[in-house]
Amino acid sequence: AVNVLNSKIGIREQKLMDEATFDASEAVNSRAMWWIVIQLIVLAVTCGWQMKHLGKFFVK
Amino acid sequence: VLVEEITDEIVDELTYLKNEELDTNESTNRRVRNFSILVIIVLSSLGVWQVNYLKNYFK
Amino acid sequence: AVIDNLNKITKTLNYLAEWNMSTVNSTESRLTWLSILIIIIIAVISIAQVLLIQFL
Amino acid sequence: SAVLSKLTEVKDEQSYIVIRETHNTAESTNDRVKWWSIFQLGVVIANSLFQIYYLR
Repeated sequence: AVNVLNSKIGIREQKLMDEATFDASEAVNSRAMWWIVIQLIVLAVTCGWQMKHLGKFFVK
Repeated sequence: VLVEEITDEIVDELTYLKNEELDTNESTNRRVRNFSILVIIVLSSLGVWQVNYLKNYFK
Repeated sequence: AVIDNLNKITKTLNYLAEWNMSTVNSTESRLTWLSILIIIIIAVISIAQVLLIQFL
Repeated sequence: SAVLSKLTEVKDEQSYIVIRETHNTAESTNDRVKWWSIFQLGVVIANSLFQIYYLR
């Protein structure tokens, strides 16, 4: 009545521990880089726009 | 000749696994916030400084 | 011999409440929203700068 | 037949959990956030200095 132990170990909770979703980490990992790259692109674009616009403005 | 030793080993392994205490995540979380705030502050102050500097320069 | 270690294992497994996940999710949403915020700020600042200089 | 020893599978699974716990990902994210943010700050500062230089 080892049987009790058997049912206890049937812990085998481990299968639930489906860690796979915790994908989240990898998503954050790649996004951490991409968001900053996007920010820098936006920065470069606005910088270019500013210069061009001001140049035109001064000429006008 | 009742597994007991194996379960002992599992317990040891789990204790090792627990030492999870993977601080790293929280530090990342804080860093994202702090750096973003820093970037915003730097952006704003640089923006103000640029305009001021240009004004003085033109004058 | 009758191992009943198993209780310890069960407790530790239950403790290993990983549900870390919410920190990571929060990091992700922070990353997204703060980045969008920064992009908006970049745009606003640059437009404001141009307008200010034109005004000068 | 009851004598459990087969299930005590748990140990194997445990060792796989240790291997997966690669989840290096967290540290890499942490480092990325740090270095990319520093890089971003550098670019932001360089950008505004360049603007001034360009206009002058």
